[in-house]
Amino acid sequence: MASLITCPHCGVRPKEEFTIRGDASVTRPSPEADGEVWHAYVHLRDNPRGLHKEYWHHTSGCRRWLVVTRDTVSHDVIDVSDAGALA
Amino acid sequence: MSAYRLSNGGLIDRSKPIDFKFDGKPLQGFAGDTLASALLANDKLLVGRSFKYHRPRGLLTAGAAEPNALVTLGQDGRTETNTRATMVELHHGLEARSQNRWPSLDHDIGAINGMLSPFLGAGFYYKTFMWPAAFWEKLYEPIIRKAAGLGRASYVPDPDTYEKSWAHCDLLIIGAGPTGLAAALTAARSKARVILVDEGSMLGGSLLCETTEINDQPAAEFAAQAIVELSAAENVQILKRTTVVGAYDDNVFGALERVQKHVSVIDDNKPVERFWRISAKQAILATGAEERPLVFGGNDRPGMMMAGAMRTYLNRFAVAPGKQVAIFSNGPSGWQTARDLEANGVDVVAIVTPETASNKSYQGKARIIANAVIAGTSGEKRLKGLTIRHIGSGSEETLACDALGMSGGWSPIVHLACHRGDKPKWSDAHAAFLPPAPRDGLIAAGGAAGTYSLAACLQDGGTLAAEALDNLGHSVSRAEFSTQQDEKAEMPAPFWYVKAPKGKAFVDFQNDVHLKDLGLAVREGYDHVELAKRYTTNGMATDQGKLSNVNAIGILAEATGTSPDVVGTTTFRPFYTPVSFGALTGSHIGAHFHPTRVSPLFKWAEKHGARFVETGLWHRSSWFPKEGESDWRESVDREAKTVRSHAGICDVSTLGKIEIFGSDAAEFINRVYCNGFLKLPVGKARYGLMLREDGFIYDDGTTSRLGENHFFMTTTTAFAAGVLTHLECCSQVLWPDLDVRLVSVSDQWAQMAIAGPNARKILAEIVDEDISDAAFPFLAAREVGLSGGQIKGRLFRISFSGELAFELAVPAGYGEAVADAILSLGEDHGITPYGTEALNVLRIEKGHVTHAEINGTVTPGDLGFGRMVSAKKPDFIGRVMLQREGLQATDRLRLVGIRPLDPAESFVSGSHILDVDAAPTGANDLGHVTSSCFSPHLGHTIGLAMVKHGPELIGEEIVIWNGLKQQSIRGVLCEPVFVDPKGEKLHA
Amino acid sequence: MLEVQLSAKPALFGAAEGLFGTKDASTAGIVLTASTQSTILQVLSPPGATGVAEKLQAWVGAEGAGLRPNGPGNWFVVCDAQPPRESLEALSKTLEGRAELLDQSHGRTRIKVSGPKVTQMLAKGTAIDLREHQFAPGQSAPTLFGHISAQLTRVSPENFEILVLSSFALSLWDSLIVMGREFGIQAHC
Amino acid sequence: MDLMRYSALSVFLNALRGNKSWGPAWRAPEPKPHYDVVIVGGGGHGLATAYYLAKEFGITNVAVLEKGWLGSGNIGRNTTIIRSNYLLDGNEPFYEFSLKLWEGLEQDFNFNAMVSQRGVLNLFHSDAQRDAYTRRGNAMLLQGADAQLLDRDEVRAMVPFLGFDSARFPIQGGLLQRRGGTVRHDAVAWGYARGADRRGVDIIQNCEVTGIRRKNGRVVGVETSKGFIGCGKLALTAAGNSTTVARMADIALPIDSHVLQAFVSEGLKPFIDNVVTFGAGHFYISQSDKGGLVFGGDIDGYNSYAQRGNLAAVEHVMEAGTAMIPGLSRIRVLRSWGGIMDMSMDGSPIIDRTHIDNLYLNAGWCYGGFKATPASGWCTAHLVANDAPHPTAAAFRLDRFKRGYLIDENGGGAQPNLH
Ligand SMILES: Cc1cc2nc3c(=O)[nH]c(=O)nc-3n(C[C@H](O)[C@H](O)[C@H](O)COP(=O)(O)OP(=O)(O)OC[C@H]3O[C@@H](n4cnc5c(N)ncnc54)[C@H](O)[C@@H]3O)c2cc1C
Ligand SMILES: NC(=O)c1ccc[n+]([C@@H]2O[C@H](COP(=O)([O-])OP(=O)(O)OC[C@H]3O[C@@H](n4cnc5c(N)ncnc54)[C@H](O)[C@@H]3O)[C@@H](O)[C@H]2O)c1
Ligand SMILES: Cc1cc2nc3c(=O)[nH]c(=O)nc-3n(C[C@H](O)[C@H](O)[C@H](O)COP(=O)(O)O)c2cc1C
Ligand SMILES: [Zn+2]
Repeated sequence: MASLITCPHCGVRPKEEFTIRGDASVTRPSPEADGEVWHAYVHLRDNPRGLHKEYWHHTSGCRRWLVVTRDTVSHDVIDVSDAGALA
Repeated sequence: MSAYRLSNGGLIDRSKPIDFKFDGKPLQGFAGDTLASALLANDKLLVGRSFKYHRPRGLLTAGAAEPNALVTLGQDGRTETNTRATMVELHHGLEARSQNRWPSLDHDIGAINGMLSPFLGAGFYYKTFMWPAAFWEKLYEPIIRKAAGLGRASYVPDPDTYEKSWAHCDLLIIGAGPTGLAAALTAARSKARVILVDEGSMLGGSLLCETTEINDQPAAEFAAQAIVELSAAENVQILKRTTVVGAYDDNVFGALERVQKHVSVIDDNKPVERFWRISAKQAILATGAEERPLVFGGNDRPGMMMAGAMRTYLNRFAVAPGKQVAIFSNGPSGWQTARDLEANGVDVVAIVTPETASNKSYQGKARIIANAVIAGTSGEKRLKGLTIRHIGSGSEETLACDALGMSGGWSPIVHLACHRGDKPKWSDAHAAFLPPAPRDGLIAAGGAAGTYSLAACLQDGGTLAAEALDNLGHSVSRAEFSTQQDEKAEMPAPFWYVKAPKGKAFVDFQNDVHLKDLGLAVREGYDHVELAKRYTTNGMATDQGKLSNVNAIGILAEATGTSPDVVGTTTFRPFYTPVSFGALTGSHIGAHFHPTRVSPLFKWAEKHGARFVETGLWHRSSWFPKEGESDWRESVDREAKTVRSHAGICDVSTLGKIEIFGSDAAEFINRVYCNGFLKLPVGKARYGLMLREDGFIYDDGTTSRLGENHFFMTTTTAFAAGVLTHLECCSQVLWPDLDVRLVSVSDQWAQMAIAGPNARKILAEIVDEDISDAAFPFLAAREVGLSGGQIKGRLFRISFSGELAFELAVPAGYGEAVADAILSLGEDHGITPYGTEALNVLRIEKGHVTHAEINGTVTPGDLGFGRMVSAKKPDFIGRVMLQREGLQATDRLRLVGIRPLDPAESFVSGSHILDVDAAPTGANDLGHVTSSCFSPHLGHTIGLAMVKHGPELIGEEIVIWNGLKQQSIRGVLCEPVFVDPKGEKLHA
Repeated sequence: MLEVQLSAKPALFGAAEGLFGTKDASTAGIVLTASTQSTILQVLSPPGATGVAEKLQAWVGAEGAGLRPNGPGNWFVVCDAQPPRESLEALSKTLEGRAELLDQSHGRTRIKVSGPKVTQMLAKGTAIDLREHQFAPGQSAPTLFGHISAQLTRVSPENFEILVLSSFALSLWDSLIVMGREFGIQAHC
Repeated sequence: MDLMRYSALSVFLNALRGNKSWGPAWRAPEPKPHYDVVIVGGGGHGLATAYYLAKEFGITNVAVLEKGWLGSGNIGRNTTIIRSNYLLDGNEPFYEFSLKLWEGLEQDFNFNAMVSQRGVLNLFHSDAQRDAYTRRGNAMLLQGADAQLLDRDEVRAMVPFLGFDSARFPIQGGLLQRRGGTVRHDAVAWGYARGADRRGVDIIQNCEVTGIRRKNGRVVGVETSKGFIGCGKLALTAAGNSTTVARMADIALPIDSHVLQAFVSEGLKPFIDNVVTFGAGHFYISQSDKGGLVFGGDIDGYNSYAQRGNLAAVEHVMEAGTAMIPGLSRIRVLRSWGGIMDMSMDGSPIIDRTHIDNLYLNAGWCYGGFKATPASGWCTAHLVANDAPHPTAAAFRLDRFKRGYLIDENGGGAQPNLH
C-alpha cells in the first residue's frame, strides 16, 4: 500500500524510493490510431474507486518500472509486478 | 495552603531535591517528579489560563491529555511553547513560564472576556465585524489575532539537533501498562523481534499510580521488575519516553522519542528528539483508557482534577491534592480515589454520585451523597466550595472543600486504531467508544479495548501477544500473573452533563467550549458532530479533545434526541500528541536540507576563483572574477569575449550522461527523439529533441554513436534524472521487446567544453589523435587518448557557444588534472575559464534555447525546430499529439530575438511584449522575454522572446514592458541569432 | 606534446577526517573508511541473457572481488585494487555477447562502514531491515539512504559497504559522520 | 428587526435573550420530486453556484445534494489561501474576478468569513525562478491584478525570520500579491449555504447521488440515497469525486483523484503575518486567526480516495518548512489530514457543458479551487442559467485536451501528479 511496496526485485521498500507515474491500465495506441484514440490514451482516466493499476518506478532501487495494483480507498496493495514482465 | 507533599511513599527520590522556576519564582521538587507534580506539591494550583475567557486553571490530569497546564520552557532558540507540565520530567534548572496571560498569571486582563461571554458565544465572529468592510482587516482582525494562540514561539534558530531512524519488528507493543507489559513478557519468551514503546519516563502505565498488587508485589515494583526482565531479553527493544504518534498504511508507525528533554545539559553528539518510523508485522495497542471529566457548572476551578489523576499524584508522586477533598464520580474510580486519599491521611469531605446506591465496598469515613450532582462551584483561583443538588428533591446544599476529584467513566484510547480511517464503535455496555475491528495486524488490548479489570488486562495482553506471534509462526505460551480480585468494574449508564448548571459547564477546557455553545450549535443547524466541532471548536485545541470529545458527543446525542452511536466521533488524525517540526525534519536541515552534488571540476573551479550558484542539487561555477574586476558583469563580459576571441574552458560535467547499448539502440533512440537517428554514423554526434507524448518538448541534448550498438546521450542538467526515468519507461514499459540497456554514467565523466578559435590548437597538445577539421569535423565524436595514452577520454566536436568547440570527457577523478593541463597549455593561446553566466551569454548570442524556453509548453515549431520533426518516421513519442490543432495554431508564442531600439537601454527576462502604443492589458499581451543578457559582442542587451506570430514580426518595433519596475522601452524583434548567423566559426 | 602527468583525485579528496563524538579511537562505535583505490565495473545484460551471474560470480571469486547485484541484469563488480589487465580482458571476453561491461570506477565511490553500532547507525538512513537474518552478510541492495540513492552491502555482520554516485559522496560522507556521532565515529579517507 | 440577519446589533440583542432566539442557519428540507436545477456536491463550488443562481440569475428552484455533511469535502480541509497570481491568459482574469468577489463577499452574503488580505509572498531562489516570477507578475499586472517583485532585502524587511543565512538554497527575493490572503474556509461554505437557503435553495445533506437518469440524450434527474430527484438541469460540482459522478453519465474525464495533506500547528501568538510559499521545496504557510500555523506541501503522488496521507509526504513537508523558517523547529504540529482532489491533465479546471445538453460540469480544481469558489460559483451559475460560458471562464473547456488548447501553468504535461 502506500507506505511500503514490495518490489519483486528488491523486497519491501518505502514509498520514497519510488516515482509514481499513474494509470497502468492504458496501452499506448498504435502509431496509426487516430487522434481520438490517442487523446483517450494521453488524457482520459478511469480513476477508479477501488482497484487501480499504477506505474511505480523503483528509482532508488533496481530502477525497474513496476505495475502496482492497489486499492485507492483502503490503500491495500494487491500485487506488484515488473512492468516489462507483464508486457 | 491546600496541596502538599506527603512525607513518605511515592516513586520520587526525596534524597535528590531539584531546583526549578515557575514564572520566575524559585521552587523545589524531587527527582521522579514531573513539572506538574512538583507544582502541585508547592501548592501551585493556578497553572494556566484558558484560551478564550482566560479562566484561571489548574492541573486536570497527570498525563498526555492535559488541557490546562501548558507552559513555555526554555529561552531563545530553545523556546518551547504549549508544553504539558504533566509530561515534563523535572530537572535542574528547568524554567517554566505560564502562557496566555497579561500582565501575569494572577492578574490577567484577558479575563474580562469572561464577562463579555454572552456576546462571545460559539461562532459569534461569523455574525459580526462586517461593517464597515475595511474595519475587519484594520481593526477587528488585528485584535482577534492578538488574542489568538497560547504560547509565544521564538524565531531564533534551534541550536539542538534531531534525527530520524527506521526500526523493524515482528511485534510492536504500544504502551507499557499492565496490558503492554503482559504482552511484552509473553513475547519475550519467543524469538520474535519485539519493540515495546511507552511515552512515560518510567514503564508501568497505571501500575505506577495504583495501589494494587501483582504476583504479591506492589504494582509499581512488579513493573520495575518486569522492565529488568525485558531489558535482559535480547529480542526486546524498549523505547521509553517515546510516543507513537501516528499509524499509517502497512503497519508503519511514527513515533517520537524525547532523547534529551529531561536533561539539564544537552549532549551535542546526540539528538534532542528522534523520530522513528517503525515497520511492524503485528502491533498491539495497549494505550489504556482516558478518564472522562464531568460537565457541571464551574467545573474548571483550580483544585479540581480527574479522580485517576488524583491517585497518580498521591501514589506515584506523593502529593496530596488538598486537605478537604470532595469526589464527584459516576462509576468506581471516585470510590477508589477516596480510599487512596484516606489511606494517605487526607480528609475526604464527600463523595457525590448521580448513581442511586453507594459503592458497597467503600468503608471510609466520607459522607456519601448519592443520587446527587454538583450544580455549581465557588472560588476563583482556587476551589472553595460546591453546590450540591439532590436529584430527587432538587434541593441544594453547599459544601466547603479545596479539591475535587471527578470521574465520568473511561474512554479507551483508540486514536491509533483509527488513523487509517476506521471508526470506533459505541458500546452501550461499556458506555464508551471501542476500537474498530482489528485490521492489518493492529489489535487493541486491555484498557484500550475497554477491558476493565487488572486481571483481565494482564490476560488480554498476554493472549493477544501469543496470538500475534502465532500468526507469525512464533509459538509461545502466555505469561501468567496472579492478581487480587479487583472490584467489579462495571460501568454505570453514562452521565453526560448536569442540567441547569450554575455557571459555565465546560466541555472543552482548553478552547473554553461550554454546554451552551453546543446547544447553540445544534439550534443553528450545526448539529452534525463534525459541524459542531468546527462551529464551536470543541476538540480542536492542542489536546485534540482527549477529554472533551466523548462528552461533546453525549451532549449532542441528547440535544438531538439520538444516541452517541448515531452521532459518532469526529475523525481521529495524527498526531496523537503534537510533534515538533525539528523531529520530523531530522538531520535534513540547513546545508543538509537536500544533498549537495559536487562536480568533479568543483575543486578545479574553486582553485581558479570561481563564484558558484545553486542549480538543482549542484553548485555550478558561474563566473571567475579576476583581480581588479569590480562586478560580476565585468568578469562575465571578459569571459564571453575571450571565448569568442581566443578560447575558454567551462565545466559541463553536470549534464546528464546516459550510455545506451543494444542491438535496437538506434531504433530506440529514433523513437524517443522527434528527429531521425537511425542513420547517425558511428563516430558522430547529433542534436536531438525529445518530446513528451503530448507533443510538447521535454528535453534536448546531443547523442553520439560510439559503436554500431552503442550510444552516448547527454541531457540537460535539470532533467538528467527525469530523462533517464523516461527512457527506462520507454524501454521497459512501452517497448520491452527492443534490445536496449541504459545506464547513467553522469558521475563517471568530468566533462569540459573547450571553445573558441584557439580551441583546437590547445586541445591538439593534449589529445593524442589528429583533431584537424578534416580528421575530426564538426559533430565528430570519438574516444581519444590523452597525454600520450595516459588516460582515455571522449571527445565531441559540439558547440553551445557557436565557436569552434569541443567537449572533452575524462574519467571524473582526472577532471581536475586535465582541466589544469588545458588551462596551462592554453595560457599562450589566451584561454580563460568561464562559468555558466558567460555560457548563457554565448548561447543567447547564438539563439540556442535552454529550459528558459523549453518550459513544458512549447512545441518544436514554436522554437523554429519545426523542420527537425521527422515526417517520415512511423512512430516516435509525441508524434500524434503534436498534430493537435492547438499545437499547430498560427497564433502560438514563437521564438524570436529581441533587442532594444536604443542600445543604451536594457531589459530583463520576464518582461512582456506589447505593440507600440498599445495599452498594457492582457488583451494586448503579445508575449514575453525568456532570456536576456548583455552581449559584450554587440555592446547592448539582447534577448530571446516568445511572441505571438513572432517570426512574422521580425524587424517590427515593439514595446518591452516590465510593469513590476515601471519600465517600458522600445525594442525590435529580430532573428534569434545575433552572432555569426552563417555558423562559419563553428565549422572553422 | 606536453609533458604532463595526469593523476586522479578521488571524489572524497579532502573530506572530513578524524574522530567525532569521542576523543578516543578505541571507543568509536563506528569506523568510516573511504576506499579510494577501488575498481568498480558495471555489468548490464539483456533480460533474457543467461549465465551472467554465474560467470561474474566465478570471476569475483577468483579475483577476490565483490559482486553487488543492482537490479535485474545489472551488477556492480568491485575490486579493492586494479585487477590485472589479462583478468579484465578475460572477463570482458566471457561476457561478450551476453553483457556489457562498463567502467564506473570514477562514477561511484565506495565507503566502508563498520563497528559494533553499525546497524543502529545505518538504520538512520535506510529502510532496509538490517537484522542479520533479513540482510545477511554477502547481501547487497540498492536503496535510498537519507535523500541519496546508494548500493548497500553487508560484507560481514559488522562491516558494510556503501557504493554511491561520486557527486553525492561528500554529502553522504558528512551525513554519515553526523549519524555516527552519538556512537563515537572515526573517519578516514 | 430581523434577528436572524447577522449584525453587531443582532448579536447583542440575541445575547440579552440568552442566545435562545438564533434559528437554524439553513433548513433541513426533504427533497422535492423535481427541481429546475440540481447541483451535485455541497462543497464551496456547489453552494456558491446555488447562491449565485438564486441571487444573480433568479433561479431559486434549486437543490444542492451533498452526500455527507455540508462542507465535508475540500472546502472544509483546505489551507484557505486566496490569490490571483496566475500566469496564463486562460486563468488570470478568472482568478482576478474571484479575488474581486472575495473582496465584497461578506457584506454580500451577510456572514463574516474573515476574508483577510494579508499578502501572499512566493519566494524565489534562482535567476530562473526570478525570471519566471517576473513574467508572471507582469502577466498579473496586465490583467489588472496587483503584483510586486521584492528583492532579498525587501523580503527580509517584510519576513525577517526566513532562513536567509543557513539556507541550502538562499532566498533571492519574492513575488508579492498584497491582495492575496486567507479566508476562514468553513465559514465560506456556511455563508453560501445560508445565503442560498434564505433565497429558497434546498440544501440536502446526507444525500448521495448514485446515478444519473437520462432520456433521449437529456438528463431527467438523479438517483440518490434519498430516492429519485428530477431536474431540468444538472450541474456536477463534486470536486475529488468528479470522475465517479461523471461516469454515471458515461463521461470519462481527464482527471485523476489524488490526496493532498494539510497541517495545523498548536496555537501560537502571532508568528507569521503573511502567506509565504517556499521556492526550493514544496511548502506554504500562514497563520489562522486562532493562532494555528496552517501549512502544506506537495501531493502524496498516488491515486487515492482515502482522505489521509502518507508519512513520507509529511516528513517532506516538514523538512521544507524548517528549511524555509528555521524557527519552526520547536513548534509542534498538532494535526494532519488529507483531501481528495481532482487533478486534471493540465492542472487547470473545467467549467463547461458536456455533450449531454442539460448536464454541466465544474471539475478539475486540483489544489487550487478554494480561491476560485466565488468566481467558480458565479461562472457555473452563468453557464447553467444562460447556456453560455462566462467570459472569464471561457478557456476552461472540456475539449481543450483533445484540441490542444491546454492551460498548463507549470508545464508539467499530461501527468496529473506533476501539477
Ligand atoms: C489539503 C488541501 C489544501 C488546499 N489548499 C487550498 C488553498 O490554499 N487554496 C485554494 O485555492 N485551494 C486549496 N485546495 C483546493 C480546494 O480545497 C478545492 O479545489 C475546492 O475546495 C474544491 O471545490 P469544492 O469546495 O466544491 O469541493 P468539495 O468541498 O470537495 O465539494 C465537493 C462535494 O461533493 C460531494 N460529493 C461528491 N460526490 C457526491 C455524490 N455522488 N453525491 C453527492 N455529493 C457528492 C462531496 O461530499 C463534497 O462535499 C486545497 C485542497 C486540499 C485537499
Ligand atoms: N475502562 C478501563 O479500561 C479502565 C478503567 C479503570 C481502570 N483501568 C485500569 O487501567 C489499566 C489498564 O491497563 P493498560 O495497560 O491497558 O493501560 P495503562 O493506562 O496502564 O497503560 C497505557 C500505557 O500506554 C502509554 N501510552 C498511551 N498512548 C501511548 C502512545 N501513543 N505511545 C506510547 N505510549 C502510549 C501510557 O503512557 C501508559 O503507560 C488496568 O490496570 C485497569 O484495571 C481500566
Ligand atoms: C484552515 C484550517 C485550520 C485548522 N485548524 C485546526 C485547529 O486549530 N485545530 C484542529 O484540531 N484542527 C484544525 N484543523 C483541522 C480540522 O480539525 C480537520 O482535520 C480538517 O478540517 C479535515 O477534516 P477531518 O480531519 O475531519 O477529515 C484545521 C483545518 C483547516 C483547514
Ligand atoms: Zn526494486
